[in-house]
Amino acid sequence: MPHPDAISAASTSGGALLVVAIVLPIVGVLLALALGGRHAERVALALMPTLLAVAAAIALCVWRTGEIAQYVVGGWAPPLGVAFRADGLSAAMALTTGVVATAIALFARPAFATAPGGGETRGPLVFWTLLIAICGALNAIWFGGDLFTLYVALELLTFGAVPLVCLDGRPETIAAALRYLLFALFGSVLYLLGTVVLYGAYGTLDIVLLADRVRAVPISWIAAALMTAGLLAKTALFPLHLWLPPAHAGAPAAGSALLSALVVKGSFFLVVRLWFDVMPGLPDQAAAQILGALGASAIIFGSVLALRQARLKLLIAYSTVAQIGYLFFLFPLAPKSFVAASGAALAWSGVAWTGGILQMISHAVAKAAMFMAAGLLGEALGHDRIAGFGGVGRVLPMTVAAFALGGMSLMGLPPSGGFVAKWLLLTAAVAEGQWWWAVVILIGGLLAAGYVFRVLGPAFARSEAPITLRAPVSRQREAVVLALAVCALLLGFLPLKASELLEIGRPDTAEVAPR
Amino acid sequence: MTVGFAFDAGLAVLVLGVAVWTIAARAAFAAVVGFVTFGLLLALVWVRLAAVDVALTEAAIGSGVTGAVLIGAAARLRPTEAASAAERPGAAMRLAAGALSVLVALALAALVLFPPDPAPTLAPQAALHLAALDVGNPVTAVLLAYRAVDTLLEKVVLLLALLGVWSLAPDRFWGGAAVPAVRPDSGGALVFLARVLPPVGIVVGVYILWVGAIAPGGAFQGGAILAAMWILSMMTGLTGAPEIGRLPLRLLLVAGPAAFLLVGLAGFAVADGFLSYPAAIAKSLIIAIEAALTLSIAVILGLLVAGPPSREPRHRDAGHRPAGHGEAGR
Amino acid sequence: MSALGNFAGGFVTVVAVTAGAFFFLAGTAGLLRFPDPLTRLHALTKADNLGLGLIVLGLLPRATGWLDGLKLIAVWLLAQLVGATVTQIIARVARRDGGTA
Amino acid sequence: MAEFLLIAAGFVLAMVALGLARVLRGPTDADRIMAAQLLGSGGIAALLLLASATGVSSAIDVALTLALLAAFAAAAFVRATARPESGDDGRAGGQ
Amino acid sequence: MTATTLFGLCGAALVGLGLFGVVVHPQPLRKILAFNLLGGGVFLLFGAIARRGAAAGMGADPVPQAMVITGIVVAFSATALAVALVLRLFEATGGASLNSDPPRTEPAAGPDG
Repeated sequence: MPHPDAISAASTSGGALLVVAIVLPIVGVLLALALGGRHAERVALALMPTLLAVAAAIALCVWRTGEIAQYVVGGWAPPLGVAFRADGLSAAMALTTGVVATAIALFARPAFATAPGGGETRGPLVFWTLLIAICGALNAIWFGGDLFTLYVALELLTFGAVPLVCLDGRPETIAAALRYLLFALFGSVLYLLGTVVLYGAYGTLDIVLLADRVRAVPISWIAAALMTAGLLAKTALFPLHLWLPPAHAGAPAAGSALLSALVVKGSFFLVVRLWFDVMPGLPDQAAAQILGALGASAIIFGSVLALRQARLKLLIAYSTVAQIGYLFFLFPLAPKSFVAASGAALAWSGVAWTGGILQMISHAVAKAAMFMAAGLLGEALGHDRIAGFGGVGRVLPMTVAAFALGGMSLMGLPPSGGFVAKWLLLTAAVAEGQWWWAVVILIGGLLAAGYVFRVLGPAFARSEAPITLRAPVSRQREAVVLALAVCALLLGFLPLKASELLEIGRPDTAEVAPR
Repeated sequence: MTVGFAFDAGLAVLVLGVAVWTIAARAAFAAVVGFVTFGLLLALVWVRLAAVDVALTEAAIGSGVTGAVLIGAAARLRPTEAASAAERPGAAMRLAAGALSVLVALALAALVLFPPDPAPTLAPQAALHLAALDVGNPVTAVLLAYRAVDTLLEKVVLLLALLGVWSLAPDRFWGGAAVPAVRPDSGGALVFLARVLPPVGIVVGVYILWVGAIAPGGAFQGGAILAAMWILSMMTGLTGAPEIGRLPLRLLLVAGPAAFLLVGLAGFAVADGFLSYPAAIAKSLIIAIEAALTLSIAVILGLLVAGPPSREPRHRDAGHRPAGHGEAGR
Repeated sequence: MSALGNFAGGFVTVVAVTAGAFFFLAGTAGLLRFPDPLTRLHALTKADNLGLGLIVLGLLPRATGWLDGLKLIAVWLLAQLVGATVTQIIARVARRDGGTA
Repeated sequence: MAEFLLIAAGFVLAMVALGLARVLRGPTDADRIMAAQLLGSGGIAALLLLASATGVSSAIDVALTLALLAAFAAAAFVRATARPESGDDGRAGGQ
Repeated sequence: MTATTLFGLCGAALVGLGLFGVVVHPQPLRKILAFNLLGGGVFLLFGAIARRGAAAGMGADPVPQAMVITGIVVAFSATALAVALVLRLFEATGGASLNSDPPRTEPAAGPDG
């Protein structure tokens, strides 16, 4: 983010939209809890498209002005008060949240319906309320301009996500939820510790003010290390990934989609904020290489484990572990050269930046589609054993097609969004002379192809025994899933111009003096 | 070495000793009791650090309500201890964990020993605007004005935690009440205490809330005390836990955050935007919000301790919201 | 307050607080020396409550206002009430468990 | 006078520490739960002495809170260790 | 050394202690206890920072104090939820171990309540 002088202490014209994006879900949670019953579903269904519209308005506002939108809460300027800010990255993430959450809400409707006239039941009330809460927490994370506000938002996200894991009440999922909670709490307490250290050193937690004050001294390093470690535990980066597969696979399909597509991105987003916005002045070559190496290990281990799963949902969950790995190539490939003096380096790191963020977005969309497709398959067949999927593609072509389109993005096949993302990362790796990341990207793509085709191969094969569906599959839900999967594909067709949104709010070379 | 420093050193050693006990004790129950005393001692430390607001919070929550939750859990989980003792990680793992912990502690200790000079502080800025808010307690000003949005989000965290606890109930109990696992005894000293203490506690809780505008205290501390009284009453069976499906209960739960939000949104119309208060009535607004919050906090904390519903709702067709479908019951 | 009153107040404080501290000493000695939970409990609560009472008494002259004085007394009364109850509860548990570990 | 009160506070705290070292070790849970009671009186006394010594009168409110909640640990303890009720259903624990 | 430094060091030691307990203890309840100690250490460090920031007639910087209060509330919420999960796990399985087999996604992986 720019130099503090460049940003005044006042709210910008579109700033109030940020308040709307954060407050609306809070209103929604209160309404859903207070009114209960069917109202929770109604509130959620009305809210998701509204949030999408608000996000679009914010993105438009940021795009038009080409500058960060800011809202100073209560008129108390930082460092005493708190500001919300939207740069291009936040706007893009809010848009993604809006699209994915709307699709999830439409998909979840039949599964979490409350019978008209019937009483309030557990599953629906909890699901809809938490869906709203997670959207609110994510928006607070995308737009939060203060590290402590972000801590509370992170906790909000955790408390929204954990009960989703064990919504079905089986002992395994309760154990998974507990493990998830313990990891997440551990992560947030480390994050908080780093925040405390930063306050003790610089007397503010406002991101823009900190960016100006942070010096490359041990205290900054300790804070950065603590916060990064905490956030990695929450993001489930290898080797802190153990909690993720059982948690994401145990939740009901709509919940899995929410967790895998959006919730893990919240903490990853904060890692990006931390290194690129809070501490742009910290030379980070070594740290970036470590993060990249962990990401590479995640890609290999996650993909290999995904290949070995017998259950579809676990396969998808392990693929999340792998796909998270790609995100961390952002750090070695879009390093401080973003801020470095040489123009050439700037161009290439811009490429890596766009690639990394696009990977975050396209994985969110594709993974949500895949988990929901898996949910439909599971409901239709009564099981989710991959071995029993023979010929299902002929019975449920739309669902399997959605899974395939999502899979294309994971593999990085053109013309999907995942292809563009991985291609950009690959290009940046080669250009930066860090060819080893390029090798991992290629291997990861092959492995992803392996596990996706493990599912698609039998699904599209001619099966000997006729497939009997245990339950009919609603066309509407299939359409929602397919539409989302097509979105994942269309991300690959986004004009290059659109990627300029992602760079709004990035510091430009002229402004950043080497420290 | 002054007397004050000697006292502080003794206190610090005691706190650390109790903490070591909490980690090292063999039985979980012993560890939990150690933790409760840790909370009580921490309240003393906060007074020594001139943070009486925090001391009040720690005394009410850290030792009181958390203690109730943990002690109950430790007693119930006693049968599982032997089994999990076998899962202790190996020596290498313990050594690695120890090394990591020492490293982190040393790094933090270095930061403490070589702090930046001058110490960064926002106290002058916080003091600057106190007059405009007409609030005498700067911590309340931070919580309800300067950083009000954090407090608002934190209240939603509390609500979600409660929803999370409720979500653990079996389907058939949804809308019902949490029944204590044991039969309340009618006579006994505890019941006597549960009759006598709440009136006193309510007075103290309301006093803490009210005094929060000018001196240490406030919504959370007051609410926690009220909650403690309610919990005591529920523990002894004098009052039953409420059914979670009832509309009045739900309204109570959201009343505080809703009032906060409404005042905050009204700021768009009558003041400087979201969560800003018109100067003339800032103090009254803050006290009003705190009063509403206190009520909601008390209810939320009480229900958090009570746990998930464990009984079917009794009024299936009466009441605002018939809940549950009974075929899975009994 | 007159100088004499000040002096008298200070005197009361020193005497009462010292006496109170002594009772805490006695309570702890009992705790360390008595053989079974019930007697330990008895020694502890009796002595400590008396000690707290004396300390409150000693601090009363130093209270800065009537409200503070009132609160001091309230603290002592509450501690008495709670202490008595807790003693009874613990004693019941100790008897029920028969002192076995 | 402030020094005298601080010394007294330190002395009481030392007594509490000694007592804690004894009761936490048990052997019975009844012993252990006495730790809470120990701080319920000694901790409060130390806090009051501290408040008076340093002139922080609001610390009395902390003592008041501690005194109110001192019974909590013991209450939770007896509730949790009491004999479990048979059956989870049917008992009308009215409001 | 001042009292503030002393309590700051105490906080640092508590963080180390809590960290160790969280990693080493197999029982979820003990992990929760250790997590609370860890949190207490973090808050104490913050308290020491606040005390150093005493200015403008205030005994300590109020901003960290407010954050610690918020933090204590969040930590309590976390403890309550975690304890509820442990107790539910105990009710369901008779144990409280985290080392269960990876969940078998039973037939009907669909979202059923």
